Amino acid sequence: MGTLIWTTIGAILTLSVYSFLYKDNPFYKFAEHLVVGVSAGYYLVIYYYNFIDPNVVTPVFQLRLGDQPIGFGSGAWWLALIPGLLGLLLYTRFFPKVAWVARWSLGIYVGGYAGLGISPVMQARVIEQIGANALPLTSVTNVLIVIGLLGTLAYFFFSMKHRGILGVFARTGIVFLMVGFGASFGYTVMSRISLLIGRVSFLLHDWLHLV
Amino acid sequence: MKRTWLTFLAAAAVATSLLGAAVAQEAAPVVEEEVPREDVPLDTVAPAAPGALTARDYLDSNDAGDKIELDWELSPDDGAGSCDVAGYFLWRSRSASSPGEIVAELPSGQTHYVDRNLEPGAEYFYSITAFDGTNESAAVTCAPVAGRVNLFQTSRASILALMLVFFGLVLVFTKLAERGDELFVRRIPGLNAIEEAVGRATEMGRPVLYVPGIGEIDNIMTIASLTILSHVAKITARYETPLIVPTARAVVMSAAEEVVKQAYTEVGQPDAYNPDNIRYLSDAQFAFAGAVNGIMLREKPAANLYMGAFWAESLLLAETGFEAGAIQVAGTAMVSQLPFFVTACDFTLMGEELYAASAYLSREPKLLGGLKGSDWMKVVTIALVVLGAVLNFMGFETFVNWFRTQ
Amino acid sequence: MRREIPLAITFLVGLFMLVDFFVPHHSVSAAAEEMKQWGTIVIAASILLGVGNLIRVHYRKIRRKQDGWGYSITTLVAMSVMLYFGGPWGTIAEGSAFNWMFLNMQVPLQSTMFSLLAFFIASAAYRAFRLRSAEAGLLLVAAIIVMLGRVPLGQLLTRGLPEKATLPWLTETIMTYPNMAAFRGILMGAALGVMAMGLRIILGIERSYLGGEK
Amino acid sequence: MSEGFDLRRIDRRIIFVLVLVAVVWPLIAPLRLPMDVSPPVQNLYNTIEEIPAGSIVMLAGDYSPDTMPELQPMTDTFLRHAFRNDLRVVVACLWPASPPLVERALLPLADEFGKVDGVDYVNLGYMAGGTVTLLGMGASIPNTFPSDYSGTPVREIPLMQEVQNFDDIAFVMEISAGTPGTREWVQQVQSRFRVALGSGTTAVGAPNFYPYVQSGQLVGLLGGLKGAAEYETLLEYPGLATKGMDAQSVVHALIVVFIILGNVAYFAARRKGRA
Repeated sequence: MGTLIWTTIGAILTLSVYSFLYKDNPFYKFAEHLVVGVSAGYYLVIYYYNFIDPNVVTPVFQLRLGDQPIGFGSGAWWLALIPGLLGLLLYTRFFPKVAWVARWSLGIYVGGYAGLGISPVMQARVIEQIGANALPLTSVTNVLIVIGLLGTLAYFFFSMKHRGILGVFARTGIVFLMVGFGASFGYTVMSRISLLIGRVSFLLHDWLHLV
Repeated sequence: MKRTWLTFLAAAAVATSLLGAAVAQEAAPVVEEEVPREDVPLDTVAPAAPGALTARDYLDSNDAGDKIELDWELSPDDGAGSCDVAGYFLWRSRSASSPGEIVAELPSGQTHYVDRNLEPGAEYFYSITAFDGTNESAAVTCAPVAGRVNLFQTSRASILALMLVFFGLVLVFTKLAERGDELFVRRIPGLNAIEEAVGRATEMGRPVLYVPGIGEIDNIMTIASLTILSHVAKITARYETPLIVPTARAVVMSAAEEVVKQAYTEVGQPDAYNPDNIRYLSDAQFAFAGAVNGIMLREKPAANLYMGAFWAESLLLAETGFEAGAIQVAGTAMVSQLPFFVTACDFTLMGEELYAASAYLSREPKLLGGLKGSDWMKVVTIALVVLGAVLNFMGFETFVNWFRTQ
Repeated sequence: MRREIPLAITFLVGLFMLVDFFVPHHSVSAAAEEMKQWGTIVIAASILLGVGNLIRVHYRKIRRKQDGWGYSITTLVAMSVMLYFGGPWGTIAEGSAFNWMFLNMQVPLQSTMFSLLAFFIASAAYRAFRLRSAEAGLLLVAAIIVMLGRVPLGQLLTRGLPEKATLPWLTETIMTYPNMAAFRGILMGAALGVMAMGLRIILGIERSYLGGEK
Repeated sequence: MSEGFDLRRIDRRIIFVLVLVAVVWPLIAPLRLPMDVSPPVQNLYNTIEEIPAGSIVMLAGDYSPDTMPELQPMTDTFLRHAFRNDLRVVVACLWPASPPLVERALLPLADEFGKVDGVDYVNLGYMAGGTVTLLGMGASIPNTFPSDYSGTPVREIPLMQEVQNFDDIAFVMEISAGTPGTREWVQQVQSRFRVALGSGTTAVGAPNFYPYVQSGQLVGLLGGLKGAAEYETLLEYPGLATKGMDAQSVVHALIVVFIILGNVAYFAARRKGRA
């Protein structure tokens, strides 16, 4: 019985969302506002239990009692204070006099990830691609790959007008881009339809037992 | 975390392949062993101990000094003699006085092992024994050894080299630009479309919707989006057109607030800034998309701008926006979503154009210098691909191998 | 000072993380690892900023009785219920009310919204795939070939033709060569954009994300 | 551009309704569009067909609910195949979420074929450890899985009296959504104990395993919903996968028709505009 109630709730919510396809309506509005509320509560709780509690609260409060460190920080307990403090600094923006301090956290975060991102991107998307694309031009397909790559790169050339030889390459690039976009579009159709099949069989099979 | 995993996977792969090789080699003896299971009296004789064991720092300049390489000679009973060695136990200890623990159980026939995930620089004592399933031989030991810590990962030299070339190009062009050299940058069609879209929203007296993607603020696409947002906010401030910015990440929301507030102040319209229009909706991807769809249908923005990192929600937004009759301009470097933006929006900034846009919009020489640097890097890259292809064709593979990194 | 300190922090942290990639020394990677964790905590701590914004926007909507203020009550109630069940007196373990609400409300709602894409992908295809130009024609032809080549229907349509004229083979070929070449090009260009932007962030040239001067 | 009658601005809700019909209709009434069976699926089917009745086969379920749409039909069909041919089935899982999913397919099919728990089949449930568990099974399956999913000790299960290790298993079907999964089964079990191994994986994962099919380490492979549908075709029992593939085919064709119609309308309107 309990399962039936929950399945029915799930089915009604599912139909509410699909009603949006007809037009915006109270059912959709309700479903939309519901999921926003539920997910806000969900993430607040989950972030606390998954990140703040094990990595800030527990180490700081337990280590002073002489317990073993928990969480990923392997260092001293005061190390756990730093991220806690950085997190708190974000909230200085509500106090106009010290609002600028909030940028420290942002600076560390953005700067850190900017630095972190550069080298792997260089490795995976430039260096290794050079290795992968420096193909011996002995087969039609290899020639196709190299020309496509060079053409696309030429399309993204900003400091010259696309005329002459650059223009020829850039136009070749557009041809490859269009074929690529069309193919990706077609390729994605399949997975999107299977999502719909999944939901429809939930309605027909799990709820109505029709199939 | 990721590095640890990779190391783990690599270790697993090496171990498996070694074991696989050993199993393949030893297939015959293994089968033989099973037949006499009951007929033969219990084996009480231990196999002969393996020969000399040597341990040394793993000879690879890329490791963190946490690996030690071990070699030994086979036991005389392994594959010869009484032919009953089933494998070897490798023992490791931090002191000379105790044998410590078994760190690896290795198949017969193997004479090599790399011990991983050790404490860098610490001294270890190793010993090895042979076993036949019931009995273990005497242990063979070797001199203590410690891993040596390396300061530079040489297998990544090509990455560093090209990175320095790139940074050099960017800095040189930035300097040139600051000196006042005129740098040409071609028009990016999507950018003019942004201004037109905002202009039309103003004429119609309807708001502008700016979605900075659902990437976190550590995503460079999000940062580029905030730069473009600053530009858009200045236009809407001037025209006094409402600007709605829904976000999926709290930090992006707070950064967007700062960016928009600043833009309104710079244009001299600080009072027109409405904090209720910069909204955090939901971290959940489709809850966010559903709520943005609601905004499109109920607050009826005349221009929808999607700039930043998007995933599957891209088409959900762009189709609803189209149905609502808005002019739509998108910009993203997510290749998987580009086809959908290209088909459903009026204009799309593709890939690098998103990053170039921020430089183009500001017209600041420093940023334009970066754009020029990227272009020349493209020339370098193209040259390397072509050179590689030619050398590859001629049979020189060393050059290409330099670009196979770890 | 107010601008210099964060920029200096950004520069030092960014440079350190950049260097980390090339230095296998354990003390460097340990410190980098620790700092990455700080980042996740800063993000986790920020969620309250977002939820605060959400509450403020909906609360004002209700107080001013703006259009649809009733739905805003739904949002606030749903959130409060989740917080109640997940609070210190509740539990988030499997089988708890918190988990039930997540599994039976958020999950189906989200996956249904995701599945709306099946409809939208059809309407987008109908509208956008027009033979306006040669390029648009390529887009269209590639999409149709791949769409048909991925399902049994495509096999049926070209059954009996030589292998290199069948739809599945064409699909495979388009995906492996032109599609891959184009996407590699986009990714390479975008990578240069990312690196240039990253460098500008570290050097403090790009700082719009930090907001105002004051 | 002139706006005449407008197939170009057709209400998109008409498209939505057609898409919905195209999905629902094949689900309710399977079309059974003929399907070409690819060699890896055919091989898998043939191998199982050749196993003598009464032999013991193993189903290794290593997936979770999120990949159910693709993989559950494979579990269904394999079990149906095994029961139809009077093979006895041992289920063992390396993923904690798998046993209830397999159970969902197992119980109704056992009912349908009149099979008895503990005699004709047993669900040993989940065991943590991944690769280590696989190696343990190589030495002794009863020691590795000391009790079945419902908690009955293996020594009290008649079927398990005949199962010591992989020598007693005629065939292993691995339904895999990731790691540990097909790769581990090939590397740890197939290459050591030389057991006949077949696998069903997600469409995304399948290309990684084709090399194993070529080398013969996998006797067959089901890739995604399509692979599952081909298997169902061979068994002549169209289930969820066949219906799903029918729906896929119909929707894809429908979209192509939309595109063509859209273009006809576009050119008609353009000609009118010119005249």
